[in-house]
This record gives sequence, structure tokens and C-alpha cells, in this order.
Amino acid sequence: MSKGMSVIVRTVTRCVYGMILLYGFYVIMHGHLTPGGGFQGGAVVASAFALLLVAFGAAGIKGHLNRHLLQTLEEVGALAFLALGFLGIGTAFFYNLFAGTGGFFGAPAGQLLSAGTLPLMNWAVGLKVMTGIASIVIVMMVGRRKEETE
Amino acid sequence: MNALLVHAPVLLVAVPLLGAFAVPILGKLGRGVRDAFIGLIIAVTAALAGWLAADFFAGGAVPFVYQLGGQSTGIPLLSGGIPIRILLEIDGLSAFMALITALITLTGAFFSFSYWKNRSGGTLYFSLFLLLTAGIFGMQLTGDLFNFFVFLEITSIAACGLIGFRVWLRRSQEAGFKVMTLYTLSGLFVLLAIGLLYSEYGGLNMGYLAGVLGTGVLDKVALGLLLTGLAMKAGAVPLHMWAPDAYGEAPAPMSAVLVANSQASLYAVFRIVFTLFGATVSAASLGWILIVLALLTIFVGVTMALIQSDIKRLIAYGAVSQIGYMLLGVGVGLAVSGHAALPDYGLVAIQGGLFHMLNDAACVGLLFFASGAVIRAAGTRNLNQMGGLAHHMKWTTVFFVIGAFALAGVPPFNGFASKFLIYEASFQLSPFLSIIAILSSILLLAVFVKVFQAAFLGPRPAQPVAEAPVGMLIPMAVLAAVVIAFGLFPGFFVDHIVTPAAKALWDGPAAYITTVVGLGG
Amino acid sequence: MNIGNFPFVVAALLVVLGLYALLFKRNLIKIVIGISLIETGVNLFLVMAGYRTGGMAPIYTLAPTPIRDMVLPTPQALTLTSIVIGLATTALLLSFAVFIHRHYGTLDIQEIKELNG
Amino acid sequence: MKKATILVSLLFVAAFLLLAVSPGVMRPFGTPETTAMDDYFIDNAQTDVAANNAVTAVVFDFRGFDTLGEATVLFAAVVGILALFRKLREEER
Repeated sequence: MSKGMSVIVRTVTRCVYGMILLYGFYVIMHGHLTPGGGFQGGAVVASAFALLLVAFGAAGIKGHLNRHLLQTLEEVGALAFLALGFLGIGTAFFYNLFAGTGGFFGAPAGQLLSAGTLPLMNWAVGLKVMTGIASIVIVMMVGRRKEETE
Repeated sequence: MNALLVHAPVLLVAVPLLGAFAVPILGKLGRGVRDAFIGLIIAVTAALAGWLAADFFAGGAVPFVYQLGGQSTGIPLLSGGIPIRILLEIDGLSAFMALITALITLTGAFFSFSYWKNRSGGTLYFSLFLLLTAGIFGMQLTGDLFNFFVFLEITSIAACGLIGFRVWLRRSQEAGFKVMTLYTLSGLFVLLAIGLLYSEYGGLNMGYLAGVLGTGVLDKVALGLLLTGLAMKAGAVPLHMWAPDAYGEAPAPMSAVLVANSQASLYAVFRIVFTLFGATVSAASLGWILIVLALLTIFVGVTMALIQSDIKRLIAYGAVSQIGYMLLGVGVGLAVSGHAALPDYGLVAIQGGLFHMLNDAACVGLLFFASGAVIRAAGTRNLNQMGGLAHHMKWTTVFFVIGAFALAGVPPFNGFASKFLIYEASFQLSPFLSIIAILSSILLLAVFVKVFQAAFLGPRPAQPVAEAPVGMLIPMAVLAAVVIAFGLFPGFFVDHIVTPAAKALWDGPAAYITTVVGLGG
Repeated sequence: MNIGNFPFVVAALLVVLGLYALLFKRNLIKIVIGISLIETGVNLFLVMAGYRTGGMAPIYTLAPTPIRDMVLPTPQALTLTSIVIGLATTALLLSFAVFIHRHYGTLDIQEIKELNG
Repeated sequence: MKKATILVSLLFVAAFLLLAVSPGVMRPFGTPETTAMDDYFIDNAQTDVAANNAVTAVVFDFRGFDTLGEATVLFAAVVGILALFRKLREEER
């Protein structure tokens, strides 16, 4: 089991892995324009990591997905989200500072760099969700494996 | 108002969250940096809560709102009479509850530094602790129902992570699963009720909903679901089965914080029966439901405490019974608030119930801290295997006795002060209520005399045990000082902090509603 | 076609089914499934509360012209939140189940009851 | 005996819930009545927040605090699970 699944599954995984990642990042990036957002896109990216884990086993992804890096990135994502909330505290917590100002991220609705802090929050949450779910899956997988060998 | 103070309601949630998110990163820099940072965060939070409450009560306890993300923090933006953004709403009761949480989390954090010194996973432990703190503050300060549900779930998950934290104890895992199941169920009941109310009235703000709620079947079902869910989370009989497991299996400082967590759910029960449904349901019948629940809780809690031989489980059942006293006080107040004459003892009963929340947090916290020190020293939780600890642990013994007497309602400690108010008021409604309450207190005293005799008296133990370290004694001393101060000068505290909180309930929902939707109503 | 209250009844039935699993099943995993079922029912109820007959998704990008009534966005946001919360609870519950199995060697709640009384 | 009690309470809750959603009590599907809050979101998502997706505008702007809480819940679950599966010290085994 620790060696992963059959060669068919592994090959297909290699093929679709990049596409899932790309799609997930697309969903995060266009969260304020099209259906989706940080949570949904983050979950898509995390599902790519989970697929990798299932196909190659816990041992097979060593060196590819570093658990400690994932955890640190998750904390960074959470902190970034909170910091974006603090950004508006001159007016009120979570005040959308950039929206509609015409400058940075202040383009009118419908453009990629619009909606003020929303795209930034999408990225922060997306980073948090993808790394969070991935580290849950990895930790539970590694823990289960240890139990089997004991 | 001071610029910082304007933002204090949201900072009370955001600062512990900042701490929780940053602790795992700072933990890599070493234990000293981490502990200093946590101490700073928790001290800042407690100071903010104290400052907010002091300013609020000194300023006449006028409710105010904090609008998140809007152009103006103080004046909510309405659309068709419905606030469109999330509002935090501070009234007397919220400020009072924030004080309790600040007291318990501050002492709990400093007790934990010493308690968790030689254990693994300290960084994760403190991260969960700060999340729990943020969740409890959020539950108490928010004025939005769905936001309340989100904070309820934060406390559920953080609390269960902490209950199961000592993974090497098989019982802690069992407790963790059980508590998580019931917490989730209670959260889902609350969410379903929120969904019903939203689908009917199109809004989520409590002030708005309180103004428009009707008396239809849908409202009754929503009320039933909310009360069931929150009573379950607060640990009221007959839905109390998780409470002794949670308090008993969590690490000792966390048991104290879990009691504050249960009190936050109890706060929500009061908020719902008085503010949200205050204008539309029959106060008398709802009040009597609370009174019956309260008597059951007191009775079951005390009788189950009587038969325990595990010291923490025993204190846990004692804590369950105290939830009953709070419910009794406020239930009596609710039952008479429907009377046309509005007799004065209703307000006294609510004062007693709320003052008991503060007192219970202090003395149950003290007892859990002391039990943590005792278990650590004796190496067992079984009362039958302890004995003679008073020879070596003089300070812990003193603190334990103070906590036990306060919990059992012996003068001059604080438990007596608040229980006396409850007895006095409930006697005027029905003598039967106060008789049960007094008898249960006496039984509880007997239980603690038994514990004291079993654990602290007796011959010197075979190998000498060490007194608890100073890091544990100081938080205990702080709580003991609070217990004694509240017991000696109850009048001062009742007048200045409890009465505004009680009035927020007793005077009905009008002020709360007006603050949100303006004078036009 | 007018379907009246039928969708809400389905959501309520899902909740009841989940409660049944929670109360009568002995296996921890089945209890977690029960909780997930209740969650699903509640989420379904929430998202249905915001539907307007004939409404379209509340998104202006590539929206059909002329713009018709849009369904209510708030319940969708609430459902999104509660789905993530449900994910978090389920994950934690399953971790507890893993550790209970490690300690007791079983997932049957009849055999795991040290904490009674 | 215990099972009978549980069954009765389950039936009670079921009746309670079905009563709440029965015709006449709950409004029919697809006809929300009070929509002032949601209409504000739909009408002003593009002008206030400059977001084309009204749901994202609600999630991250109008109700952003909920989303912070939601991210916190996930963070709490991750920390809790990491804590459960952490490496123990020798004396804690």
C-alpha cells in the first residue's frame, strides 16, 4: 500500500495533476468574477494533492510535499487574511480599502484587478485551504500507515 | 470615545486570533519567545476587555454597535430596516460576560505555562487555547445570529482538540469523540433554527429579528431548536452527559476555560429568551421551563458528584450543578417578568443568576487549577489512593478549601453572596425552589468535605510530594483573591457591574432593538 | 410546475435520517456519517431558502441579457461557510475515531464506555 | 427501555421538524418574501465592492467576519488534528 497504486493510476495522475492545479488556481484567481473563490479553488488544489497521495502512497510523495512547509504556509495564509482585515481598521475592521478607488485593485467591476481586497483575500484563503486540507490528509495518511506497521 | 476603544469589540476577537495564527510560527524561535508572546497577547486581550467594560459601565451602560467593514462603525447601514453588515453589539450583559472570559483566560494561560512545561505539543496547545478564547469572546460580543454560530463552532472544535490533547489517555479520546458529536449536533440545531428564521424574515441580525418575530409555529420551532442546541452546549440536564467527560478529561487549566465556554452558551440562552424572543413568547411558561431544567440540573449534578471517586470528575459534576443555579436565578426572573406588576425580586433573581456566573467561573476555575496541581503531585486521580497531601502542599490545600467552600455557598466566600440572592428571590416565587437549592448546596458541601478528608488529611504519604510550582500558585492566588473579594464586598460588585447586566435582560429588548434599527423602530 | 413545500420536506427528512443513524448505529464511522447527513440536510435547507422561482445565479460576468431576477446570495454564502465547518468537524471526528481504534481496538460504542456515570 | 425513550424522542423531533416545513407554516419553495438585505447585495455588489460575483462580495466583504471565522474553524481543525497526531515524548507513551 505504501508503494501506491497500479501503474495506470499513477500515469493518469501524472497527466491530470497539473491540470487540476491549474484549474484550482484559476478558480481562486477569478473568484470575484466567476463562480468560485478561495475556498472552492483551495479545495480543488487540495484534491490534486490528495490524488497524488492516493496514487503514490505516503512514501512516494516524500520530498514532493513537505508537511512542515505546508503547515507554515497555512499559518501564513491565515495571518495574511487577518492582516487584510486589519488593513481597513482606520475606518472599520474588514473595511474594503481599495474598492472603486481607481488605483491598485480599484478598477471598475468586471476586470481582473477589481474589487479591492477581495482578490487578495481569495488568495489568502485559497492558500490556507489548500495547505490546510492537504496537511490534514497527509497527517491522517501517515498516522494510519504507522498503525499498520505496529 | 478613544480611537482604540471604538475598535475594542472587534479587537477582543482579532487579537487572540492573531496570537493563535502566529504562535506556530513563533514557536520555532524557542519556548521563551513563544511564552512571552502568548502572555502579551492574552494580557492585551484581558486589558482590552477590562477597559471596555470599565468605560462602558462608567458611561451609563448604553448599548452600542460596531459595524464591520462599513463606512461608519457606530451607525449601521440598513436596507429596508435590515442591517446588511455584521454588527457586534455590546450591551450590559455582553460586557459583563467579556469580563468573566478575560479573568478565566488570563489565569488559565498563566497556569498553563507551568502546567504544560514538560509536555509535548505546547505550541499547538496554546494555539488552540487562543482560538478558544477568541471564539468565546466572539460568542459574547456578536449581534448577528449566523456569526454567533460560526463562533460557536470555533469554540466546539478548539475545545475538542484540547479535550483530546493528551492522546496517550484512552479516556480522553473517548471523551473527545463524544463531546465533539454532541457539540456538532447542538451547532446544527442552532444552524437549522437560523435557517428557519432567515427564510421567514430575511435577516440575521438579532436586534432586527427581535423586532419582527411573530408568534407562529415557525418561530416556536426555531425557539425550540435554539434552546435545545444551546442548553446542550451549556450542559443543562437532561443533555448534560458530555459535560463531566469534557471537564474531567481535559487538561486542568482547560477545564476552567471550558466552564467559561459553557457559560457563553448559557449567555446565549439568556439572550435568546430575553432579547430575541422577549417580546413575543409567554415569559411565564418559558421561565418555568428554565426553572424545571435548573432544578433537574442542580439535583442531578450534586447527586452524581456524591458517588464519584475521581477528583476531577467530581468537580466536573459540581460545575454542572452550578449551571443549574444560574439557570434558576435567571429562570425565576423570566417567570416573573411577564407579570403586570413586575415585582422587584425578579431583578434580584437575575442579579443573583448573573453574579453567580462570575463567582462560579472564579471558584470552579480555582478548584480545577488546584485539582490539576493535586493530580500532578499525587500521580493519581483516584481519591481513594490519595491522602495526607496537606502535609506537603500547604498553599494548594488552602486554595482548594477556599474554592470548595465558595462553590458550596459558605459565607464569607463569593458563592454565598450570589446564592443568597437566588435563594431570596426564588423563595418569593415558591419556597419549594429555594429549599431544593439550599439542600443541594449543603449536599455539595458534604461532598467537598469528603474530598478534603480523603485527599488532604490523613497520615503523611510514603514518599514526600512536592508543592505545586510558583507558576501554578500565582494564578490560583489571583482567583482566590477574586473569590474572597467578591465574597467580602458583594454590594460593590453587584451595584457596579452586575446590575447593568441584569437590567439589560430585565428591561426587555427595546434598547437592544433600538440600537440596531434606530429610533424609528 | 408548482412543487409547494416538497424540497423543504426532503431536507427535514435528511435531518431525521441523520439523527436516526446518530442515535441507533453502534459503529463510530456510521455515527460520523449520521452527522454528515444532518449537515447535508441543514445545508440543503439553507441554500433552498434563498431560491427565487426562475432566478439566475447572482453573478454579472457573462450574465444573460436582459438580467432576470437573481437568487438570493446570502444563503449561498452561509452554506459555503457551513460546508467548510462541516468538513472541519468531520475531519476531527474521524481523527478521534482513529485514536479510539488504536486504544480500544474496536469501533463499537458498546465496547467503549469507560466514561459512564 | 432506553431504546424506546430514544425512539420516542427521535419521533418527537421528526414530527417537530416536519411540522415546521409543512405547507401553511413554511412558505412555498421559491418565494422568499423579505428580500431587502439580499436585494441590496445584488444591486450594490458592482458599485460598492466592484465585484461581479455577488456571492463573493457577500462572503468577503459584507459578511467578511464570518469568513474569518470560517477560516479559523478550518485552522482550528488542522491544529487539533496535528496535535492528535503529534510526536509524543517518551514518558507520555
